[in-house]
Amino acid sequence: MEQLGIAEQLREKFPGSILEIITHRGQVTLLVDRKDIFAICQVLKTDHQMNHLNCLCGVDNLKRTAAHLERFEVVYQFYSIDNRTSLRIKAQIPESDPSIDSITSLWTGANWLERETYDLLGIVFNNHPKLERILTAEDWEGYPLRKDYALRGDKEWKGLEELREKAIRLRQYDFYGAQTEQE
Amino acid sequence: MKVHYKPKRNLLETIFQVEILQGMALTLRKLFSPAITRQYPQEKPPMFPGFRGQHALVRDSLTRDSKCVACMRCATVCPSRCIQISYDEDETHKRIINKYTIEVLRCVFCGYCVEVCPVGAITMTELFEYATYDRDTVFFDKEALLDNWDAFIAKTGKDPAYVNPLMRPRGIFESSLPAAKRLKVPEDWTIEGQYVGPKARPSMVGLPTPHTEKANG
Amino acid sequence: MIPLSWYMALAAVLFSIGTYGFLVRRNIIVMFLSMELMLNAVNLNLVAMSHYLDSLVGHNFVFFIITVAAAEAAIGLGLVIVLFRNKKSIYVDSINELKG
Amino acid sequence: MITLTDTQTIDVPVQSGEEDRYHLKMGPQHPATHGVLRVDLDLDGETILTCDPKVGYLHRGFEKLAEHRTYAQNIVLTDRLDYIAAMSNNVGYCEAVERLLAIEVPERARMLRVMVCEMSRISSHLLWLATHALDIGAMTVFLYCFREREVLLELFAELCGARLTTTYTRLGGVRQDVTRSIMKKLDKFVEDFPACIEEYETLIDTNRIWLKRTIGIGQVSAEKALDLCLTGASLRGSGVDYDIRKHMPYAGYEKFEFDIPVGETGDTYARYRCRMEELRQSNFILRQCIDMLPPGPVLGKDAPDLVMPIRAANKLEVDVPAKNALITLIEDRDVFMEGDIYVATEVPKGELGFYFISDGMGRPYRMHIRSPSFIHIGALSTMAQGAMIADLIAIIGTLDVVLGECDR
Amino acid sequence: MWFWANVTGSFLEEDHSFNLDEVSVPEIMQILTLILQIAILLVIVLLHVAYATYFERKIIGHMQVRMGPMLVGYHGLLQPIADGIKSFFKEDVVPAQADKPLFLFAPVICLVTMLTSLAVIPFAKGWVLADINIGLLFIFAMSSLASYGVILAGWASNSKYTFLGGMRSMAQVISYEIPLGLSLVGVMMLSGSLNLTAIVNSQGNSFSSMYLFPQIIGFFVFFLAMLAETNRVPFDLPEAETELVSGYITEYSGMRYALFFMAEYIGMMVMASIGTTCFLGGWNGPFEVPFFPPLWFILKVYGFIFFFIWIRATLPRYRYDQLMALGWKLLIPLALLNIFLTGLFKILVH
Amino acid sequence: MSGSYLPGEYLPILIFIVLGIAFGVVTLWVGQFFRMKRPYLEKLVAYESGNLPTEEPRMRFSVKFYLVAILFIVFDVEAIYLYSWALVYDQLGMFALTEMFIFIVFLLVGYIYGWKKGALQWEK
Amino acid sequence: MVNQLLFLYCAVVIIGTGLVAVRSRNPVYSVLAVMVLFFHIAGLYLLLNAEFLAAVQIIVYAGAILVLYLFVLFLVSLRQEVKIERFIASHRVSALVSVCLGVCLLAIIPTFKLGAKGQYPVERIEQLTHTKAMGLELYSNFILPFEIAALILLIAVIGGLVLARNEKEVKE
Amino acid sequence: MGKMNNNLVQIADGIKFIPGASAIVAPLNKLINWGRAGSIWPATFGLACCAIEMMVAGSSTNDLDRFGIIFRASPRQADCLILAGTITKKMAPVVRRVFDQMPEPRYVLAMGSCACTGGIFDTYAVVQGADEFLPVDVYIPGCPPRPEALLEGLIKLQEKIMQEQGRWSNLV
Repeated sequence: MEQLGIAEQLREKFPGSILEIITHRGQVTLLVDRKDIFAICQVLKTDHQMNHLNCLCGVDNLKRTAAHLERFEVVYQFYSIDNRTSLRIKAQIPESDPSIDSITSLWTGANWLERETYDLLGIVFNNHPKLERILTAEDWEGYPLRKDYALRGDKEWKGLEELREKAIRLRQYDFYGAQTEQE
Repeated sequence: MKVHYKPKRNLLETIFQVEILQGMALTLRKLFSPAITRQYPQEKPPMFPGFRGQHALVRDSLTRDSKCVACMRCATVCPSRCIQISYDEDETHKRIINKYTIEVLRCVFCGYCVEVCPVGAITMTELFEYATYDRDTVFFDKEALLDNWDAFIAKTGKDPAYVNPLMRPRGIFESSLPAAKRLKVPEDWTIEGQYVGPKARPSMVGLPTPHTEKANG
Repeated sequence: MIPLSWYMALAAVLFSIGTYGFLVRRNIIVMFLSMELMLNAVNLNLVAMSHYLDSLVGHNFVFFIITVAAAEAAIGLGLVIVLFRNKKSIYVDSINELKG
Repeated sequence: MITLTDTQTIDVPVQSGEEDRYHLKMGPQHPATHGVLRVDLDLDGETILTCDPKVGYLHRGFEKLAEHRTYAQNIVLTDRLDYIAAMSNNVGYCEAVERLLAIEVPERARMLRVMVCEMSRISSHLLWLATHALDIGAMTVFLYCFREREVLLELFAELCGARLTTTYTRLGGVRQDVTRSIMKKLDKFVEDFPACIEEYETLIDTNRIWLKRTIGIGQVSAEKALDLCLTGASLRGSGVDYDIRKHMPYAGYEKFEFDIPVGETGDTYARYRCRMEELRQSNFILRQCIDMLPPGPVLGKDAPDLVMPIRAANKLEVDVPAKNALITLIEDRDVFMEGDIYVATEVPKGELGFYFISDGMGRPYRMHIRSPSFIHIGALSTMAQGAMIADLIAIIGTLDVVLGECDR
Repeated sequence: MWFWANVTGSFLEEDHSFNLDEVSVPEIMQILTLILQIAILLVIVLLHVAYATYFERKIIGHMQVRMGPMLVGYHGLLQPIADGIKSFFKEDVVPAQADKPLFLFAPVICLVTMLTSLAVIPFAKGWVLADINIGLLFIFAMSSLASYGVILAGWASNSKYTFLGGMRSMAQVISYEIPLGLSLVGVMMLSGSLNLTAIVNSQGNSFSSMYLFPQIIGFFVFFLAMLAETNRVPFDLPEAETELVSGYITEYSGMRYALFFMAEYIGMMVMASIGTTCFLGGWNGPFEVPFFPPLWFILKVYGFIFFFIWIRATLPRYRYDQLMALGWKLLIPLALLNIFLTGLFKILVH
Repeated sequence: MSGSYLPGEYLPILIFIVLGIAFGVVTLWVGQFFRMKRPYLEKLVAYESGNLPTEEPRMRFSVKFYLVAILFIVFDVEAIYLYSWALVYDQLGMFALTEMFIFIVFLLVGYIYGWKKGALQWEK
Repeated sequence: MVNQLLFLYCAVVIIGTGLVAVRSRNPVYSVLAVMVLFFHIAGLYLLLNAEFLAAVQIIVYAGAILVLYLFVLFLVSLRQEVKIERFIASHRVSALVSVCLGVCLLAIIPTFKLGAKGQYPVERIEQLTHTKAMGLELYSNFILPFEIAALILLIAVIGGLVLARNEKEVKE
Repeated sequence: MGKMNNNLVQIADGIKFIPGASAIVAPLNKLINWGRAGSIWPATFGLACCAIEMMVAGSSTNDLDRFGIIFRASPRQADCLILAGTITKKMAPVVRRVFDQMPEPRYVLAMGSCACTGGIFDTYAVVQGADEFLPVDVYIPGCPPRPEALLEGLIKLQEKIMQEQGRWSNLV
């Protein structure tokens, strides 16, 4: 299989950092260590024509236990439009230091995906041009996609609380609100 | 396939603004063609059986009550968790519902509850006009849901014993349906009477799909 | 019938208002505006006199003055822009610094 | 009257700096930003110096919510992803889950999926054309497009009971079979549609104003487009032949004849032309669907029930009358195996990918949605640099973004 | 005062004391009838404005295979009234940061300049309020003043969208004023007058003697410039909804907004009237209408307005720089060419 | 010595202006009594697409508007000359044509200069 | 009498707006005051039978030159103008100077003598219309100034463009 | 109308007026309400899925223009805010601001489940119902409601407007 070939080649090139090669439903996944991630992606892009970055996302492995699994992982899915092969790479990130190198200089499109991962999971991307919250509000607290974050949020965002107070304060200016207030 | 562009205008066409004139001719033609507007409050849109509108509990024509057996499947399957049921059990372990509410304003009208109901108790009617001034009037309890059914029957003039074939999910094998749901449906929805393309090749049926091979684990 | 002197008096007052503005304001744009006022005072005089002289020379003169005023505004305000660019200010005080 | 006290100063503008730039915030409440996109602009006159799109105003916690719902319930969520082409999302999601859980889909259902996919592609492209034309000022095209779109939406309503949020697919098939009446209406639509495309093109295709507004605007080269991770017509407009329907066929697309239109120049006009050609190709595919729809069931024999067990080992407790009612309980099957999968489908906006991790429960452990709109909006700042405000509007229009999908 | 006595008495031989009998009773009556006439005209024009919006909504609606207003009154005939009532009773928000006096007065400037232009338009033979010799120039002057209302609205609102919209609109209006003026120079040369009545009269009675035919280039330039001056599609950039929300009127609400709206429609009517007078032979028609002489004039003006609406239903919108380029690079040279050709033509004919 | 014949002709215009202003002001003023007035700070904040305005809107503006205005002034003056010229063209004939031709050529030099310098070019 | 009233009205407005223009803190208000002033000067021109000039006054002065002023004001938009002290130190001196000037000018008015009459009495202008009369005069007797005006305008264009475009070239 | 035994008469909660004026006020009230009901201008403000159905409602098939409804881009000219779609917490302050900027009288339509209650999105990021921070006038159930349902909601709103008393002056 072509994908496996690429995986093998990568294993030879980066002997220390490829932890495992998994095949599942015809898709090949490489479990890698985070330290060489930028180099691996660069090799994939230049040597193996993996010119299309399908997907980049983070995973919180808090409720999953298996060998090699750290608390977080970042998943990269690559596709070569010319060779029609795809490959998935999972970089393991420990809980103690949730950070990994950014690949924004390889794919400009990765910029926002990394920001999103930072926003929702709190994984820091080194050398990222503008690592800010993107989907949630700027002053949001907590990282929603972490498994220890409740579905309805741990506590109310203070922007909404302000808004509720404002709404109550402004009710006097509202036609019907003013009437009920008078009563 | 490369996209192809229309040929460039020549000088004469440029001077006489041909393409603009063509466009204007089109709009002028439309000025005199009949409007497709539906005069809504007087003219209702065509509704089809199976439209996912207002909820209702079917009023059983015999017991004058709901058919619900409190199996909780609808409450379980509801993605937006808008159905609340509580029940008591009598001596024969038969469940008797004492509360059945649907918070319509939270419902997403996916129709799952209707599909999974084993007895065809809950249904979605073709009514969709029930905007309100407050939230409470559309917080339906059991009585309100039964009334919805009556209103639906009254409005569409259907036989009170009418059962919407929607209650039975279409395109599912007869054998895998619960008895209460083995309703007669229009021929179109049966395997025998279904629409088949004129050029359909029988050989195509039953081919394995590319990703059906079982996982090696 | 309006006497010519009324026009001339008005023009004189307008002219001195223009002078006042020109002397008093530091904002170059308003100084230019004051100059326009003076020009208009002159124009008014010209037209009025022409009228009382049954002549059109003054009218034509005003025509040219307006032309020149337009040109003046274009160039003058161009200068203001240059000044603003260099000094980030449109006050006459800052022009002094241009010398150095 | 209003008096500003110390406590009331929150909403009062502050003094600006000494910069040469004009900062303008467009959106979230702005007619041209297709919903709730916000774009912060730095302008020199009308020329954009920097463009900073801000998203997240429609972030609904989709992925988190999906982790708390079963696979079947999540189909409902996918409707609300790209709400313009809900069918495509349904199909994309189900294809992914079926592949993850190894569920077989009958041939007829697959063909129906292709059919609804293409119908929703047409309706999505029509909406794109409508809003794009409206942004550029051609308001009549907007209404003409909605006229045809309405036909399709009513067909959806007849097919599955809802116009927009269809929830049509099921794991292992589709919800309902088509009827003759639907096919007849669809046939008529397919017959008439090419003439409608002609109509839109009469109004804008060669119109000099339209050409001026689109040619050379928001130009991206093929390399740049790949670098920006663009997909769909935005990528193909730049000349890269990448369409998942051809590259990784799903739902039986390999059985259909159709072309992938590829542009050259990579500007707004090329993308416009690509989508217009795609309309024609989709119509062609629809024609083939009508002709070749095979007989058979629309739901597979091993399709899981909607009421999926939360945990495979821990069956749902069901009482006696209900027990008979279960369509297929899957306790005997090894459905919820662990593993992960990435499956992409070609939705009207581009590549919609679902990345699943299953941990053996009835719910996805992690569901990531690779939404094309998110990435396209990310590319906006590059594409809009040096353009003018009006061009920005045209570029937002041509990228065909849906905020529901972008923000999730 | 010594000064005034001195000045006035010194060299003016004529009697300069206030002459009270200059103003006689018939003159006052005349002025009163004039005021009445103007008031009637105002009412008619405002009604026209109201129904021009109705006309526009109906026509555009039908061009877009829909109906337009239907439910307020029979076939929506009372729609403009309802809109007016609503606007009148709507709260009038003056933003806190706005420059209040200017913000309040800008719509009035817009409206008054547009309204005043109507005074010189001959609706029929003798149906003109002020038959002045510089009729055409007066209209140019008024339309150049109208742009003050626009830019002041933009500036006074103190919001970014309005400011940008105001600047845009100002630049657009002044840019297109030149082609508008130049395109009419040909007409002035042919008729030898700036008086609108004289221009109509010089076109004669017959269809073929309309200035439309000898001045076809001029008409083309005029038409485009007219569209741009009235901010209509494809030149509706100052209010381009998809770019600048509502342009310079973004901050205006209620009646003030309605005044802007009226000004815009009156502007449309004024421009259409100029087009009618200068190119289409004014009130002249195939036959005389006995009781209502302005019929032909009104029909022609409505023809123009229909054209405006038709174009709005068909065309997309220009980009700002393209709009400016069109005005400066195409229309001005064309207008100059037209003048030159007209001059040559006249010399050759003589 | 001469009287003025004009004001009589312009009287309707004056009345028109007065009536127009009266109409505008009166409708707005009378309306004051028939409207709800509920101003509060949040309502009076300047509109910026639903964002809080964070800076002064009247910032420096592009110099291009100024360039347009310069060209406009010049052409406006030219147009004024043309108007009076057009009326006497019949009397003066060929002579006027050449005269004006030279005039326009002068201006065209400026126009072409502006074109070349990019004053007519809005973008960059 | 009506004419005189009109004159007085115009004169009052002119002086009033002139004072507003030079004293207003906000330059935009100055420009607007000047606009009103020009409008009334045009009114005076009408009283003087110079209708064409009145139109020119409005079209060119109010419609074009003041627009330029407004644009430049917006271009350099300085709201601080409002905040800084209004007048320079020699305010009183300047006021005195201008008042003196005004008084002098007014004082010399009585000495003014009208010269020889021209050939355009009111009747002739009325019959010919003012515009035509001016045109005839302009295009027959004032050819040279006319062409020089073109030259001045040319220089204005070039000068204005060069001044304004400066920055871009420096940057490049 | 209330009884005329007091000097001031209560016609609705908290609204009083002078009895003699009732002959004028009542028809005026009716007229104003009629005008308002016949010309509801909603702000162009789409949030999510429902916005598409809102657009459909404005398209040829249903044609909101029939009711005199045209969309205005600026909230200053709008009478009605159609909340078409999910209101997230990040968006809520914006929605409130747009609402605040609308002049009186103003109405709010919550269209669809998400705007009414948050719908399926019972998550950390979504406001559970617009009435948490806005006075909602009409709720339209559906996900998304059919365009006709929106029309029905608007008709309901018109009915509500027609029954209003004295929402037009501070004096009354």
